[in-house]
Amino acid sequence: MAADTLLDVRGVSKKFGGVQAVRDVGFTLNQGQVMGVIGPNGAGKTTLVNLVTGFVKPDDGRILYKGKNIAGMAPNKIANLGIVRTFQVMRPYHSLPTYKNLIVPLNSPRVRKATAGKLGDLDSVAIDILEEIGFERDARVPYKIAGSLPLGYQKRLELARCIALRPEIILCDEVFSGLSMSEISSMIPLLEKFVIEGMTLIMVEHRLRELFRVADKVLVMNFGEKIAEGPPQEVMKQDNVKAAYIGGDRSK
Amino acid sequence: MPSQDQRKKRLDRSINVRSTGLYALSSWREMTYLLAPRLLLIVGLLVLPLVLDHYWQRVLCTAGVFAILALSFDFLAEYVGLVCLGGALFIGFGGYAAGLLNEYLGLPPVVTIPLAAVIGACLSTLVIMPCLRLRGIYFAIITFMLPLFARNVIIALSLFGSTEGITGLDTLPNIWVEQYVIVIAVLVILFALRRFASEDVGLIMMAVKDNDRAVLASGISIFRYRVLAVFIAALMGCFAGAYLTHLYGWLGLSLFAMDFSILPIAATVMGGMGTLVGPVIGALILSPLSEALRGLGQLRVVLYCLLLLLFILYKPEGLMNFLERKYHQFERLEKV
Amino acid sequence: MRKGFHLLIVTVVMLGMGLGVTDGTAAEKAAPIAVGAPIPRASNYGQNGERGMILATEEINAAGGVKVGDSLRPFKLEIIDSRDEEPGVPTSEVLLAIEKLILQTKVDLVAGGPCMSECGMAALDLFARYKKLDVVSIGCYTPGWDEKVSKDKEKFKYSFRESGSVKWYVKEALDLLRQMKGKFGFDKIYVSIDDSAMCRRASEIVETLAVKDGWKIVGKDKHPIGSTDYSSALTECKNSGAEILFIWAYAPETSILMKQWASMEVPALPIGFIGAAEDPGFWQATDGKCAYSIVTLSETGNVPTKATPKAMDFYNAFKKRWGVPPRSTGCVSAYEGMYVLKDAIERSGSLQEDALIAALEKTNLEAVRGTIRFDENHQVIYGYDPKNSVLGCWVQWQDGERVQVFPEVAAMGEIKLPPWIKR
Amino acid sequence: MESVLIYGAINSVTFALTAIGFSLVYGVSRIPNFAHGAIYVLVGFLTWSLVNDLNLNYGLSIVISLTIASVVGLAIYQFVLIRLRGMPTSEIIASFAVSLIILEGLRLQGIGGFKGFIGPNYMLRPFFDGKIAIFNVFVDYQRLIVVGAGVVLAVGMWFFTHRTKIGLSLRAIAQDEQAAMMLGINSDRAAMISMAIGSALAGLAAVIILPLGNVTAEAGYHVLVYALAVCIIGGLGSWAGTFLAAFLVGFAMKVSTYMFGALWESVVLVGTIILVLLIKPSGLLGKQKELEERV
Repeated sequence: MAADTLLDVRGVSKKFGGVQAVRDVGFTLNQGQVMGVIGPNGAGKTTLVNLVTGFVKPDDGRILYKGKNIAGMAPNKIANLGIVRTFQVMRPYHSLPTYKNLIVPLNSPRVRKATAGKLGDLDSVAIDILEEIGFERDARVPYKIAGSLPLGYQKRLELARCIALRPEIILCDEVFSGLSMSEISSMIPLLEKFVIEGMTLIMVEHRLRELFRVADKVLVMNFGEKIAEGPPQEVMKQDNVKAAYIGGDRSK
Repeated sequence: MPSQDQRKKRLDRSINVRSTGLYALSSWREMTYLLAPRLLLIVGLLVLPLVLDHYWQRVLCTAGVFAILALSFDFLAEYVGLVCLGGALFIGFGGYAAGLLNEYLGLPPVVTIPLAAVIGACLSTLVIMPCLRLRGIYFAIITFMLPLFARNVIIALSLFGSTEGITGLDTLPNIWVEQYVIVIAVLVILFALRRFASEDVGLIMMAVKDNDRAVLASGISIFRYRVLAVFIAALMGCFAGAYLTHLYGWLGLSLFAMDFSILPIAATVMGGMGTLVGPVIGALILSPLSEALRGLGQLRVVLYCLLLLLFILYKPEGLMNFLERKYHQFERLEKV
Repeated sequence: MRKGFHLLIVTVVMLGMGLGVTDGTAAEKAAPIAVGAPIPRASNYGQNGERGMILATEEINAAGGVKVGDSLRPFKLEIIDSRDEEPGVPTSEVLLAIEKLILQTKVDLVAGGPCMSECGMAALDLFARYKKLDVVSIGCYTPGWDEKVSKDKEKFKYSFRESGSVKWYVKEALDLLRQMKGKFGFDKIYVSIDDSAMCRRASEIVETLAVKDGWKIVGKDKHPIGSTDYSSALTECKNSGAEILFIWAYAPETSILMKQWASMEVPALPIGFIGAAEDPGFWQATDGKCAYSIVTLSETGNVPTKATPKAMDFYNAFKKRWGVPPRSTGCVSAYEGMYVLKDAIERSGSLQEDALIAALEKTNLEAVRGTIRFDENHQVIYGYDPKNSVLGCWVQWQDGERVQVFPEVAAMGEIKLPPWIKR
Repeated sequence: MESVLIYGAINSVTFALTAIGFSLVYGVSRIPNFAHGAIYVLVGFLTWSLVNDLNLNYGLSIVISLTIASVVGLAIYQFVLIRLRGMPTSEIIASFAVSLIILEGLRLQGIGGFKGFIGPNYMLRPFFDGKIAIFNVFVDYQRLIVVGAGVVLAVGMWFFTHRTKIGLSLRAIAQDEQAAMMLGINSDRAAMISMAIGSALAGLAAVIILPLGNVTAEAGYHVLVYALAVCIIGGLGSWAGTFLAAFLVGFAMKVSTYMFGALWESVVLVGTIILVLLIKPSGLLGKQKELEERV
């Protein structure tokens, strides 16, 4: 595999009871790339994310990260390697103040190691990160109880939680869904900034137009199988993709 | 009762103080406003032993035991999300540890109680650890059964005096020590827990409760924190157990009695889940109540559970939250 | 809001009731001699003991009361529910009840329970601590009790046990067995016991001594309290060729043991301490399946007997007062307990502890079970001669009635064998 | 040895009978009904006093008390649990409070002249008295009836849940509440029905099993614990799992009795539970995955 290949997924499959959620999916991802994962509902996109981040153990297949097989590792171990994710269903730590939400990742072994424990006052670090993600610094917002945040902010909080871990790969599970156009267009530069900072993104999305503004390549899934992979425009020209999309649902 | 054309309007007191801590220092009024309730509790608890008669002093001691158990239940349930219905397990392990240390090694209570707290806590943690992978009701049910099984095991292997237990252990020097040990323990644990909840570790535990998946995704092992939490809770419980053992100089199977699991829960529900203070108050109301109702025999238990039911159905927030709201808000009727 | 209000009321009411109760017990205690009685009211033994005590108290007071010095003072029973023998009740709560009697009700003496051995043993320390005189007159049969007293006579001098001790009942059992050995030529025993410290100890003693007497222990079964199926044990017993099924079990489930014994026609005669089979209603409850079983009621007087002059009077009085015959453990001893106290108080002429203790130690009172005397460990002395000791009581279920068959002096009938036992 | 097999089987069926009601309720409504044991005992005493106090016919009084049981179940749901849906902790606490009220209430002494049920004298008559020998192991008919009932119940449950309309809807709820509601199945009503049926089953178990022994309030706690144990091992809410677990536990206990003596039963029980949970946290046939998001 090429030197700069960061993530190399080979033939992973997962079955839930009778349902083949993911069958023999594989792709490679280079450092700094942005890959979109698209497909109709129930195509197994989220499961793919779960598989890569270790929340679901693959039945077979290998997931090579920097040449090391991480398939079946515990989620927290994988996260400590620098592969982090957002959740489709956002559940911030609703009983904690927003900025305290970041205390959790800031206490992770990964961050501790990276900073050799010299992070100083975690709260202020947290505030910095939040600001970086687009919370106004001196407004009350960061001090509010996270549960009370509006959707847009919650999405940002999800991202903030990822960034706090100083990740190498972020898997975004539908960060755009439910956001207004303006919110999205204010979030896109954020994502671009991550890429510039050298992070690699995998974005599961339904909002194709917005996705294609950032994605270098897309992976199309249907009924748990990869049906196409490549640069967005070309992929969307393929018949089986169209078919899948007309067959599947286009809501959201 | 408000009439047709009127409605209740709620107004909040001194929001500033509560929202931004620093503001409180601005005036004595605000500070007292914040401190008064806490002081009331502390002073109240410390004075109580002085005003009670001998018998009620003894009741206070057992009430304290239940208060600590309630605290440990509340902590596990509301700060870590582990609903542990097996408080008796802690009492049992702590009690037996203390009793055996005292009986066989002849150690004095001042040594056995802390030592037993630690030993018992380790044991309980070991026993509960396999169940930690379970969530929600599974965990609850298992922990509910554990004390009963611990009991049976002791009978089966006829350990430590089996069904007759061991009596004649050392007791604490006098009624004052007995009371203040437990009262101070309650206060210390109470405020220590409140402090702990604002530390990073505590925050992470609450995070685990809110959304363990996200915690995992943040590269933190929830298992380790759950174990830690159980250990802390067990530490309190076992301390209470060890204390109880030395309060009556007895150890026996009934240390695993179901009352130790049920009453604290009742106290917590009544006092207000997640408030920490609530459970203490609940315990201080309920266990004297159950003493006062002793004359009624079984009826007592019945009334007791009725009360619990009423609370859970009609006042799930519990006394404490209710009082707190009353303290921070005042109501007045106004024309619609 | 209003619901909260309702709750408040409920709580207040309950508190009120509670305080009412406590005040009720705490209030009037002027002339009468207050006798505290911690009793597990929700258990059979407790209830019977309570009845016995009340009956005795009523008789004594009707007869004018207790003569202290030159004044006549009535007894006043302060019964409190000690709640032992209930599931899920910690011993500490039982002890708290006793403390309530001592500290708040401020009783002069304590008599009666607690019945459970665990509680009784723990209570010893309590009475030593508060230097309160206590006459255990219901249950608490553990041999550990007088062992413990003997270890520190000075410390535990405040406690007397006027109810029985397993030690003696076991001896009775052995003598009964010997008698049957002579009569029917039996020599094989199968032992079946509840698994509790008390029963285990009892069976150990019996086994060792029985073997000395030339019995063969052909099998043994320890069942956890509350087990509802004794079939495997009984099958084993059947195949073992035992002629005696020696039972030592107080759990109510022993009724199942009896029923299964009957339905399987196990050719071994059940003898021993069988909690369920003590009850007068047991015959009807098992529709006769308990026939032939031989049970100890531990106190002569629970069934009609001519052993002592007082026995019949007590039996009839009890039946008259409560509409049911005395059950077993507790009835007689609790009844006598009050008389023992009366006697001691009248002899010492005061309620002062040490005087009373001295008086009690010299007790020599003719009563229902025989003559009550205490040994140096403050344990009532059992024997076979009603002139200088109190008698136990072994009955056999014979067509619907509990017929006393042992000790001989009190026997009212012969031991019968079921048809399926060939000898 | 034969006795181990035979009585092991009987034992297992007994467990299955006591557990199935609980399992059903949980499977359908996700309600852990801690009042299960209480209802079991309640039915026992009801039947007893109907027969002995009112001198009713045995069968009739059984029918009556079963009906009462299911009504009680309904009531518990309608007046208590319905307000607590989706809060497992509260559900547990509330239902346990109810069970304490029932059990301790049954033992009430002398309040208003009410004489509670205490002592060994409350026994239900076996349906047929007598016994037979199977490989020279004596088994009384009642135990055979227990086994028979267990089999009938198992088949009945299957038929009920796979063939009848209401059974199917219950199953639908059990599998996916959302979907079922979309299909117009009222989950509240289903839960209510399940509580009624579950309680009736508890009662049925009582009238079948209790004639083997005597009726005591304490039994309520034991039954609850055993039911819980069986359901946990089998996987909460999995009906097949319940039966499987019942047999596992039943035999494990009998064998241990045979090998080390009766004392070890409970120890073995704990061992089994811990072991099963270590290997498969959701129980033998449990569906609840530990850390998985719905796909």
